Amino acid sequence: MTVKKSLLSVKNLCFRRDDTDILRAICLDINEGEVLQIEGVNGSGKTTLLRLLTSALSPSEGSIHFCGKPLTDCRFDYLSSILFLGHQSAVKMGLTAEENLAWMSGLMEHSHSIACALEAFDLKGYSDIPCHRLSAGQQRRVALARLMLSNVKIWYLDEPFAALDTQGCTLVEQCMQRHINGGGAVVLSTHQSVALESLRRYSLPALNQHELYR
Amino acid sequence: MNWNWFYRMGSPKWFYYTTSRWLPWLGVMTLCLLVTGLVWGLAFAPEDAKQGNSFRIIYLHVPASLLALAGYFLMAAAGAIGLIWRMKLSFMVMKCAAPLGAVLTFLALFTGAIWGKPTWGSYWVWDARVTSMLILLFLYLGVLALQYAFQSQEVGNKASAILALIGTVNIPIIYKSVDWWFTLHQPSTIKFTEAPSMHPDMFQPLLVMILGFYCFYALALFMSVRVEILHRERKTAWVRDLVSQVAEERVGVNS
Amino acid sequence: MIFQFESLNQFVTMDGHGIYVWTAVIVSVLFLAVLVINPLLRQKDVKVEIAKDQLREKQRQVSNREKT
Amino acid sequence: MLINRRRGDVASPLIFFIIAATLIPLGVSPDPSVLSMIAPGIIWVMALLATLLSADRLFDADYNDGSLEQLLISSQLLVMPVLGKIAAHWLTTGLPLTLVSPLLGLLFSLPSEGYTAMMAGLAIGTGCLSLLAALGAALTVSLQKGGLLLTLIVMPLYIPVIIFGSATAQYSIDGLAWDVPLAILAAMLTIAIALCPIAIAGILRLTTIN
Repeated sequence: MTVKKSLLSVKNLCFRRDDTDILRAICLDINEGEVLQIEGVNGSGKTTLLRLLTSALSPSEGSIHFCGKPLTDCRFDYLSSILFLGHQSAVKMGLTAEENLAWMSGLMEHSHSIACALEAFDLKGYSDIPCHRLSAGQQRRVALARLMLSNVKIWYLDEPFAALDTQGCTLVEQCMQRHINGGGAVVLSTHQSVALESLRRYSLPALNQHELYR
Repeated sequence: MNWNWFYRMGSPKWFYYTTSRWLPWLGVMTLCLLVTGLVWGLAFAPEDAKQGNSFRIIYLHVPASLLALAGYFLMAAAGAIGLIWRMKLSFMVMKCAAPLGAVLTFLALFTGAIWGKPTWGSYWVWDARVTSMLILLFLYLGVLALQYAFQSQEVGNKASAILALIGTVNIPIIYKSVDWWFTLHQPSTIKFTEAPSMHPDMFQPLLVMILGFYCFYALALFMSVRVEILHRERKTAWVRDLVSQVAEERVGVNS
Repeated sequence: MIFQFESLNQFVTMDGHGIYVWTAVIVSVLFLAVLVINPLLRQKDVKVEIAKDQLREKQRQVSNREKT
Repeated sequence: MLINRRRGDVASPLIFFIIAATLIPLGVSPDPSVLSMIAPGIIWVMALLATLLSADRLFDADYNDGSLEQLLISSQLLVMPVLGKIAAHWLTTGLPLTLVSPLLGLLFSLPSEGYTAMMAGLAIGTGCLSLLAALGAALTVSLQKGGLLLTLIVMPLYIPVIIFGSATAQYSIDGLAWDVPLAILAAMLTIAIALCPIAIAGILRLTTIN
């Protein structure tokens, strides 16, 4: 087996809010062709960690290196090679599924066509219906169909399986498999177990439990 | 250049202990200056030829307005320092300066209104200065409200610091435009500009009062910042030690 | 420097302007006093609160020790 | 690129603008001489309230569905979409208000000399209003009850705009050179266009996530 190339390395990452530690001393590596699953109980900071990794938040301490360079030096390169899907799916209710995808992938470069992506996610007949008339699961599928359209290096998926049925989950897993086979990397936070090869787990410790309850 | 002093100044602990040494002196000085200035101004300064005794309100009105404005700039400067150097202490200063400034602005407006009644015949005149002062009050209230609207202390601090800075950029514009608006609507029949030169006998007590207000401002600001420090640094070792010391002393007295 | 009024009574009335001057003075002094007294009171409150917190923590530590 | 389809939103500030202005004669006096005197001021105050009313929805939808977060981490500069948003806001409030204002001028028996100046002033001035409103909207985007706070924050900043805006109309009615206040308005707009989007982008980074 060849040595996997490291894409992102995180050293001693801390995040504090109002003098309370949210994340403490996180060290992790994200390699090519690998899925990293971030685990942790509710409130352990999974979403915060993803936001730090996507540089939406800036860390209180520690450093993030992308391809060996500190993130602050290559922000543009980094941002154009990641994709983030959060709790909120960023689907515009007033637009149709097709328009939504065009808008979202307009942020990146095209690879497959939109129709293909929609077909893969079983949304073929719904492409010209405004999204507010779709069900929650279907809206989620629209958001996830973005994965088919992107050709960036790293995917960050925050709870991608929420509101999806088993078939949808399998689809997403297939997507991820294809992505890592192509040399990409996936970071996802979920409670579900994922059946994928080359999966690594990173568990976040539950911090300050007693402080939270006070 | 040695920047040590600057960073030391940013340490809440250092601030707390240094000001606790200054506070008594500052308190005594404030009291002396204010009492002297007030008695001098109210009783011993000569009567104004045109306005009679009502002009004596100037000894409260002018220092209050002066500090209201100066306080806004101080608040904005503290906010800027906090944003740039991420200094916690300067955010605390900013947070405490906001209510202080708002009260002073209100006082300036209030004394101005009372002064206006015997002088201009009405409590409220849409004079350029009065209007600007009212807008300043709104700016203060905006900063205050924004500060407390956020759940996170940090975000509230930064957001209100930005707002304070925007306000600072706008104050000259607002002032100029209000001034211009006033001259537009008031054909120069009455001039509210103050007498070009004040008699020294009148001016000296005013100077004392202004100094007294500056001291007062420092005193009140320090005191509320100290409370803020204790509140926010409650988990640090030095505050714990400080409080347990006080508690032990009290227990010692009781037993 | 001389006292400007002939009698104390006149000092209070100030030729009819007394009411304005004195309300201004009283209100101002009141507000300034509040600005100083308020932090003093709050300081006491905060200290008591912190002391209580510490006490609670100590008790919890003690009870934890008893459990083990 | 980013202008959304919100058809209903165009109408509501406009209707508000007209209805609220209709209330003034009912509350003050139907006398044309009184009305024509206060007309520029009333129209401007109404325009201000109408922009403010629609401002708190400026970033709201994007915040709630997470697309604001997407914009934050997109490789593009945040300033461009922000500018686009503001432009959209102006196109849906400022521009219709400007176009409808002659109608209100008619209702308020505004002297005929005032129309051109008033419309020119409104066109430029509402741009300023939109930019400043966006500033306030960015600051209050993550707050549930941001609307009232937004008003408090933005109102003082609006004052120069409203002074020079109504002065433009007033000047032309009085037969003075109304290009002076108009030029000042334009200057304010230029400065605001240059500075506000940058400030807003910075504020959004702070308030969206945290």
